[in-house]
Amino acid sequence: MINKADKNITDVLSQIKDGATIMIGGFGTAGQPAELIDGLINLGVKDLVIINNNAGNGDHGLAKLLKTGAVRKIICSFPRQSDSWVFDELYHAGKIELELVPQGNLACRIQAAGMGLGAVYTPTGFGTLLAEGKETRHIDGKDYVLEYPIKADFALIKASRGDRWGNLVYRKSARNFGPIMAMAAEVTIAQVSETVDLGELDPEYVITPGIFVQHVVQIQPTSTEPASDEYASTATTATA
Amino acid sequence: MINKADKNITDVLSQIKDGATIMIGGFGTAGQPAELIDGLINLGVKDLVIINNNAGNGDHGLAKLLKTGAVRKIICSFPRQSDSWVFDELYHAGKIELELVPQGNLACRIQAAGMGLGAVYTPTGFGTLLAEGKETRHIDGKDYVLEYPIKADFALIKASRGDRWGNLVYRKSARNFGPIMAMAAEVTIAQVSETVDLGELDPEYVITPGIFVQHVVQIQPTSTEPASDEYASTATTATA
Amino acid sequence: MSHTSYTVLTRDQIAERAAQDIPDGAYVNLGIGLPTKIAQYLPDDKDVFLHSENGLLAFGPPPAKGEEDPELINAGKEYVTMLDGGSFFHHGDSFAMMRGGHIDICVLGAFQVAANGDLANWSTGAEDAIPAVGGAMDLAVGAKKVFVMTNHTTKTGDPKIVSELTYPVTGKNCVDRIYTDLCVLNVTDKGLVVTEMVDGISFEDLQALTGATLTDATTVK
Amino acid sequence: MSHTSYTVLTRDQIAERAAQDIPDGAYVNLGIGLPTKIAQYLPDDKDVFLHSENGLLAFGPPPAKGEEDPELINAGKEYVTMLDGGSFFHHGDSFAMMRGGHIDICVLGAFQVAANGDLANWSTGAEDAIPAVGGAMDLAVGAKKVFVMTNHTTKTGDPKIVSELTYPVTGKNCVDRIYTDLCVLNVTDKGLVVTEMVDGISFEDLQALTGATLTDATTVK
Repeated sequence: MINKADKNITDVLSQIKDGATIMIGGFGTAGQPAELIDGLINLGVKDLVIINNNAGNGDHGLAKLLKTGAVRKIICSFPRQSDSWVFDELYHAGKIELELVPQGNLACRIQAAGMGLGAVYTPTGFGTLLAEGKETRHIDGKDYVLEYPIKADFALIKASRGDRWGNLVYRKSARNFGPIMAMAAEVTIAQVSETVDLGELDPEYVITPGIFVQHVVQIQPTSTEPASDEYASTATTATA
Repeated sequence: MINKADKNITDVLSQIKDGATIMIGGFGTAGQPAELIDGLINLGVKDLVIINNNAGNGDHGLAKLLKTGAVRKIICSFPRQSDSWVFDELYHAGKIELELVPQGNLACRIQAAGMGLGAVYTPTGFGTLLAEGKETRHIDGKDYVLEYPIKADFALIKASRGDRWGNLVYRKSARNFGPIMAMAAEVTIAQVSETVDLGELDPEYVITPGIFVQHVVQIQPTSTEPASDEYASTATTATA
Repeated sequence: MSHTSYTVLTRDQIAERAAQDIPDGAYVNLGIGLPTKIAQYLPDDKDVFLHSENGLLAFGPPPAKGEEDPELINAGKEYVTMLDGGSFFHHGDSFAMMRGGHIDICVLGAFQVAANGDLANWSTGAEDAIPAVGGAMDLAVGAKKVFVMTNHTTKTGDPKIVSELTYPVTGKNCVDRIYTDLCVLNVTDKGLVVTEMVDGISFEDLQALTGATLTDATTVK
Repeated sequence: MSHTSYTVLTRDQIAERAAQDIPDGAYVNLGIGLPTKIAQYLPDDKDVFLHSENGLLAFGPPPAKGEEDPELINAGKEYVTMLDGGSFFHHGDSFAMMRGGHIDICVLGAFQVAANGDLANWSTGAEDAIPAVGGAMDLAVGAKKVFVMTNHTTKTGDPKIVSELTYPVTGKNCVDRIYTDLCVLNVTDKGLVVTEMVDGISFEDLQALTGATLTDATTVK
């Protein structure tokens, strides 16, 4: 019998090694798997390639991971934010490599990986600096840039509920990159606020079918935290 | 105020002209928009290009449309079935053109249209008769075939519930091609078993957001029909 | 540049003017910053569907104080609410809406717009600046109509409407209409056509503040 | 071809044998026809997730008489049920599962399999036949492992395991293992390796019924 929710964060993350390519869900902090990122920091792996829409906010989560120096390269669409000082400093010091990708090409290249495509012709970025050196083609009256899939060894994402087979549902705009990253990584690790029994998620409304998820880790909400999406970093063994 | 559910089948379909390219949802009869197809037959347009997974079953629905001689060409993956005698006869008589596409390439090319891609490299069909004459490329150790989007003027699909903004949910395996066809057509017409008020469809579980749907037509179930998915062809003005 | 006796539109007035051109039933993406203001001026008797890159359709105004949900934000990372009839979806579907031509109108800010509709709004090309692009390039190529909302000139009085971009391009030939604090411009095959000007300004005044040749709509047939 | 004293497996026995090689937790697509039988022989103590092209994951056995739902069918258009923990999705996502390498094992029928793993199962190339392909080509290239389940020879005794295909190919170099009524074959870089034979058959008998050179696993190191 398969129970993808039977490990705690430390055990699940221990399979990540130096040099791994890791997708991290979230748009800003919404949908950012904060506890998984903390676990990754504790793990102490280095030389990572990170794929995320942004490059961290404030001093927590992804920004904190960057600060440890564990990240060799980041692939993202919008690294410059009012509170992205950790990335700013690393970038100006030449301590991190940046691959800037238009947000829709980021999404599409992640989708291409999940869908098993070899490459796609996308109109976005044609004629811009971000398409420099890339192959282009005129198709049916419009110009396109050839873009290749972005795959990852791991995806760390945040969902709201999951079951022991890895089925997931999300909450509001925290969904963002989660479903497509889950499809594009060899191993997807989802943190959820609640693990539910098989059958509790309506099959019509499962957003990420379990086939795309290898591990589900339940994060226990603590009463001391004010906002509903803020939980303690304590991983618990999920019951299922 | 927008009410996409304010027309009956006849009025909605009257915008379809001779020579139109039309996607029709359904996998076999599951998800086939039977009443919309009947409406299309009554409309009497001809020289149509039809995109569907199959080429009709028995003497109803898509098969009936084919029998009228209205279809110039069909793009599908599996036209040969035990009850596809209507297509068989037309094909052997040279009265219909067939573009045979592997089912996943059919899905992917429809998706490419909806996503605004110019073309995609897909591994499916490489080295086979169905890729003859097509451009290929070796990418990262694997062979791919270049395939172009399949777009349509209209998509006729079947959903279970919809609202006046065109949001849709489906029922079980009747979902199949519906959501991706809705994204790939200029005008999508969805028949639903029930029109519901705005807000009744949970925003987390809308499968096809209204942006992809231009018309919703409610098909009234009649008590004389035995099976739950069989309804009379009477369109009613939806209340919303 | 000398002001004679004309009135410059405020940011809110530009937004209000642009809002008038958004029809009932339009699917609209309002770019981060100035264009976001347009939402306030959409009339209540129209259904205008606001799309946000991060997976929202038919979102509504900001929540009441204390009702903010960190997981319900728009692309500008502002708190929003959802209207009845709205929906959530993932980034793949969200950018399919944009890239696939399903968004009717997007309204973007600009560093520069060229006479041929080229848009620059993602990078000034400054050497020490960290490049960031977000969804600007996707909106520029994907929306059926691209409107730009901008001040007519920079703070230092340099034209933002130019004959050719000097900043890195976001999208080529993509802009359809420009709303500034001085006028409304249509981008046409024959160049920039002025369809409206603020009270008191002369066509010559406007031309003097613009880096590209303008045509007066009243002289075009 | 002469039978000496060996026992040919029934279709059910081939299915039962193939079922033994499907591990706990596997995501599996069973091709239309013969492979479908495998579902009956999956042990209850394993979670094996059955996928169907038309948008089902973790579907279950056929419904009881009278409980059939025309909107709950598998790719073979047979009535099925859903297990708790199953899910529905559209064709795009369904074929992403297949093409994207997310399906662990697919089991397909075959007209022919070549020694290099080429598979023919969609067309006999007959001139008057209507071509139809369905999802066969997607499964052939997309699943992590492709198993074939077939009789060893045609009804007229011709080999179906051949050195080179004479029928049109479905997928090149895609087959990993072949289950027949006579044996189990692994497709390896060194050709076809026999890992099991039915009781009573000799390697020479088996080779005589096969159109490609076989290697006995016991002689391979």
